[in-house]
Amino acid sequence: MVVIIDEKTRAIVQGITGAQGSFHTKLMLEYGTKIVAGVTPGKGGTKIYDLPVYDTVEEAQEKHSANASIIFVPAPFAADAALEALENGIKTIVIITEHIPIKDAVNVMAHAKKVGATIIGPNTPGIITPEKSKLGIMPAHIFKFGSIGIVSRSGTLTYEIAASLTRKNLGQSTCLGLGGDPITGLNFIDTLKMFEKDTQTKAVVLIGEIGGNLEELAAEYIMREKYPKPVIAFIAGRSAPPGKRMGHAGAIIMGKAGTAESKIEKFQSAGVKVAEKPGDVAELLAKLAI
Amino acid sequence: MVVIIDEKTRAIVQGITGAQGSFHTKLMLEYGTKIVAGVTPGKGGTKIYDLPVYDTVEEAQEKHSANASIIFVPAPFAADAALEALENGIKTIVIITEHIPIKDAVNVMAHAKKVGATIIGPNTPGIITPEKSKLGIMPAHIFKFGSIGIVSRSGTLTYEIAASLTRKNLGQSTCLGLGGDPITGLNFIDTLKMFEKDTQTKAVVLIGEIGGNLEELAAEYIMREKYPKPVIAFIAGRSAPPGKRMGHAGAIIMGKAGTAESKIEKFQSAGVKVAEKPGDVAELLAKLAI
Amino acid sequence: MKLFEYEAKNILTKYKIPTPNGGLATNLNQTRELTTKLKPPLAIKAQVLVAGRGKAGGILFANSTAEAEKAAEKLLKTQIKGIAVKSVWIEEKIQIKKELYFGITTDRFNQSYIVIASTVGGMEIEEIASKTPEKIIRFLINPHSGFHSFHARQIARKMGYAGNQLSELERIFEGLYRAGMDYDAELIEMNPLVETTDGKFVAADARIIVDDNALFRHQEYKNRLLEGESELTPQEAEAMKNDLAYVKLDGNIGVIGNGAGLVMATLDTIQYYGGKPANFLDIGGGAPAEKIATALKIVLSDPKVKALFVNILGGITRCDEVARGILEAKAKVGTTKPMVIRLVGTNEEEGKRILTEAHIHVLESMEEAAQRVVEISKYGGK
Amino acid sequence: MKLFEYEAKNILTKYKIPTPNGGLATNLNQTRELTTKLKPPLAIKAQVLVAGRGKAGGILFANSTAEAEKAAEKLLKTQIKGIAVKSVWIEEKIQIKKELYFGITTDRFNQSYIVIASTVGGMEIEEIASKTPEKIIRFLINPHSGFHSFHARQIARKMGYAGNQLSELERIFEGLYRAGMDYDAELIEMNPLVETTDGKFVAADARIIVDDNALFRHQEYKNRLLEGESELTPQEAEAMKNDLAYVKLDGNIGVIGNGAGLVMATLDTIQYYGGKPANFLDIGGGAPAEKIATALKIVLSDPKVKALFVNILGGITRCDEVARGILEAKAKVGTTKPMVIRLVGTNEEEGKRILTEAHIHVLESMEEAAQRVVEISKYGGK
Repeated sequence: MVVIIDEKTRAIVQGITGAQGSFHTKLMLEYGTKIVAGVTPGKGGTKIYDLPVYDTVEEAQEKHSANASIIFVPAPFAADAALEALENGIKTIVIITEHIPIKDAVNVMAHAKKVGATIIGPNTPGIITPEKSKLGIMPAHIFKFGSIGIVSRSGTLTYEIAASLTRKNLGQSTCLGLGGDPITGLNFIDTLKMFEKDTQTKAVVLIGEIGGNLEELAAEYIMREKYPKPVIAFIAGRSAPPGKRMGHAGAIIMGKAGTAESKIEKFQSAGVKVAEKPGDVAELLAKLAI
Repeated sequence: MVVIIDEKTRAIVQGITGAQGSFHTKLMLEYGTKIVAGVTPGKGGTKIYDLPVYDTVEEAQEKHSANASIIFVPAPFAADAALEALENGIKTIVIITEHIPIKDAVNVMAHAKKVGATIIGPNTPGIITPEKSKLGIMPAHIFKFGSIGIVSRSGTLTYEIAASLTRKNLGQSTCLGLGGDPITGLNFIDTLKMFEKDTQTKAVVLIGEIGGNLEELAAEYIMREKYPKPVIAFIAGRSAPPGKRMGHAGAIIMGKAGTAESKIEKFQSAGVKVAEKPGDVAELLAKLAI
Repeated sequence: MKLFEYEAKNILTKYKIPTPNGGLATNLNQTRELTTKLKPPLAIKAQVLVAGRGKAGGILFANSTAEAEKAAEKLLKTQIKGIAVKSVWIEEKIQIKKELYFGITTDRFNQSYIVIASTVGGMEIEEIASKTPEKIIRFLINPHSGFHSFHARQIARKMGYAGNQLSELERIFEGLYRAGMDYDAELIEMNPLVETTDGKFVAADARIIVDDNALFRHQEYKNRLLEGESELTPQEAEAMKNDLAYVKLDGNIGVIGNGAGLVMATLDTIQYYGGKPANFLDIGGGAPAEKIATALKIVLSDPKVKALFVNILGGITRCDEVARGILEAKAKVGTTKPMVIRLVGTNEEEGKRILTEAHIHVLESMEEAAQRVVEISKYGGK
Repeated sequence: MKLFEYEAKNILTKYKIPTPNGGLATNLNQTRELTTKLKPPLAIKAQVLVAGRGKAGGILFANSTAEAEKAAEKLLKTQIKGIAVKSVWIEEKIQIKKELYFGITTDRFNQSYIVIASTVGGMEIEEIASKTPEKIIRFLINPHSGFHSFHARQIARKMGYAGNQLSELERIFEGLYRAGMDYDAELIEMNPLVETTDGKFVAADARIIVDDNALFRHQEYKNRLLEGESELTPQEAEAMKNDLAYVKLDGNIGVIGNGAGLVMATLDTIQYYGGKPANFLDIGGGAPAEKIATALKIVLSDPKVKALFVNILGGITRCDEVARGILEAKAKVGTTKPMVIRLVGTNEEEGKRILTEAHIHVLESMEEAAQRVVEISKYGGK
């Protein structure tokens, strides 16, 4: 078993005809992901990589009954696309789009909760189950199938760490980016629960960053629930000054929860080893001898 | 058994300190209704008829755990009051207030549906189970306990017909006003279902009027489901010209469904006797010999 | 409250929905100014709220500026179904490829708003629904989630549009929904929504009915309504000012009652006995004597009224207040028109006493009273 | 995007939330005009976005019109934490009985908005939360149903208010929620919300941070931001124009990378090895050569920068584009500042080839590169 997506996942791509959408559809197809159709309003009836393009998710669903969607639609229209996927019965939605307004994201998450759907992102590199399927934009060659689950709030930093794991022959069960925005579908606790149930996953790497208190809550959860699998954490932003937003809409320190110190301290008191540099994660994992 | 309210119903009055609210609270108390508290924002801490008045339903519920509310709050604030009752766990709400905007009513009904609450009204005289309990503004002395269920879209016309029934010794199990507005909580079908289950009710009087298609839908329901209890209908507005609103926000004929002829025809083809004048209802009932 | 076409079109424009180039004129100068800016052929449309305006001669066409001015001048002197034309809307004629219908109204049974769309437009939606029911698209709006762009696209697709036209309709439909919500419309429709010969979409006519109960949120229209700019009879205007529900009808029996359902049933009963009601007037619940007096004055001021029927079933309304109101009105108006009073319910005895002392006879049965007033209307009073 | 106090107060006024009588002045004439309309004692507040404005001397008080003019004149010549004061807000001092806090922000874990209220106000909410946690009221807003008047009353009651005060707070809280939603505020707060000695409520200070990602819905602020009216350094302004995420820091090592997390980790690693980053600069994903060149120009234009660290992990971003961008920038700026380049991932070989041919050394390990750049920043390049 792996987390959220596998070889049977049948996905549509919303915004398939855009530059990003078409580029990554190609890469996903090459990786083996089962993309069954694309949706771009106004481009219905055309084809791309031999995939049919529809004006509406409704029509795509009538013909393909997909169970996942990956969204590349521009920010002002992305929430509408996500709601469209939700209303048409799609239960796994990856929102790659960044710069979605908070108000729109709140609305999307509320609807997802109501219908019991899983949203990954927005502003995420997506999710990959190495050598099986990917719904995302990550460079696939740096990943390798194995037993480490990775969950992260950041994109390239995940690649950095995943690549260093792969180099040390520490393969990954599933790597998932929560997304860099303040409001995202999944949080660390949701993902820890998934990794707990997943028999393939032997240890979890949690890549956090400054801003918000999702890392603190995850640390409390690990401690409270006596989380049964080893967790290694890395927190970006130790050197960040308060009040300045570091790129990600989420990465801003306001208040004490939110600082790297607060997060690191909480993880350490929950028995979670925290790497000082990205390169240290693989070493800490190697010491676990799993 | 009787419908919706009985002697055990514990109600609060929202808008209890207003002219209408206080006047009818007194009458309801005199009739035996268990009113346990009142709510008027800004009047918290005062008393009326020995009942405590609170600023919020939340506080009233903390102290009294009511299961019903009757709302006399002015139209611009009535939807807020209904949502307040809903969010604080009250499952039976009678909205006496008239002139509530449609958009507000739509919002209230959607929330009621979500939490499984029953809304009577808005713009209703309320509900009475004669000689037991009333949540409403109807003159109680014209009602008498018995076996006829009455459901109506109009107030005084209900009194007119109920009084004529009472005069002929045809008592009522429960009399309920759906409300004269285009958007109301209950419809005729909902109420027919309740009367069907109620062993006290032997026959149903359905008082409709022009506008909308709720009567037509009820007629179809009676025919389709072979409704097991006799139904007598009266439709007000035979003489109304199309396009003119007759007092009730609901009473306007737009399109064919909506005319008195359409409704009468549908009822007759469903085997429902339709009275030509209000006074004829009692006669038609008497002929049933129930 | 029905909005004028020009008001509706101005709202649509605010929501970036294309309408024909045009403008409003109330006199000849404005007409001239307007027509110089517009490209003939033009349509000149009387701004009246009566139904069937077109068939009644309220819409004229002109192939030149001069013709347009003449048409406007003519309309501004005309009455359409008895209503004087105070202003005309002049707009460029559009090249019609197809007429569509798109409207949003309330769905009582589902307690929500509903979109009704059709690839057949230009006539009343009821007519479309009965002539080509298969061409009607109904889309129920979930009140929790609202109407989103993607819903608009789904509807546009079902109407057979694709590509840029789909995207254009998406914007128009979504805009109309927002306009409807923002203005508390119980009905908002574009009929026809025209697909032009060059594949664009234009709302050639628009109708908005604002929920009267929401006018407190739309003061601009409330004021317009009260200022009497709309087409109310003197009685209707007076009733509105006094918060009385009054509707003018064609007969000669004035009717006053408490409760819309009871008053409607009263009209029906009068008709049942062969009489003709002159009006509907509901005094509402718990009216005090002065309000009842005002109601009587309004009904009696209608010269067509030969006899008056007051039908009160006192619940919240007190019969003694009603009796006092009747006497007050009688004294002020000094009417000699015959009255039939039916008065039962709360404080019935006191009400009867007051009227009997003033030599006004009171009946108890609605049927009996109706029969009596019909008789009087036909053969005169006692 | 942080709004100025005067912008925030103007928004509050639009939502009928009481604020002290006051106005904005950018020069002495405006100051005079304003002060004649206001009743001393007055507060004169520098309109700058820096935190801790009060402690930094940005707020002055005056007991007379003359004093107020002097204070305004003084502030308009001052810099607050290095930021020139371009305008002052002058308002009447209010009689404080109690200082409250009321704000709405986002709750990440619950994916919603949350109200935070307290009967202790006037200091940073974090300070209130740590000093008197028992006085903090948290109210999560259900995104399906929103924030209604009754929620406002529930909060007001929990704050200990009743009667007219409860109704007054209801209006203020509900208004603030609507303002926050309408303006896409990620934070909107009244701090302090003052209960005056006569029992009224006034928002004495207000703070609004508009969600940058929603600025497309608020063109007026987007324009204001781009016009540079806010307090950006030249580098920050240039970065914003070019859609680059740039943050000025205190050190001397310029940093450029792709991806916020990676750039942050780069800064951390530099610090770990004893170096001091001069900035954060994220070129985002898939940047073309020109954008990378612009990024280099921005960082190199900071005179404090002694050495540059470019850290690229190519995913969507192509290493060859990065290499070309570096050469382009070098050619245009003509810099002699030492650079450390770390380049791995998509098209890595081609990128390395381009740079090596231009005699720029490329490293593969982030740690190694960080150590190298720290060394250079301390002891100079080779």
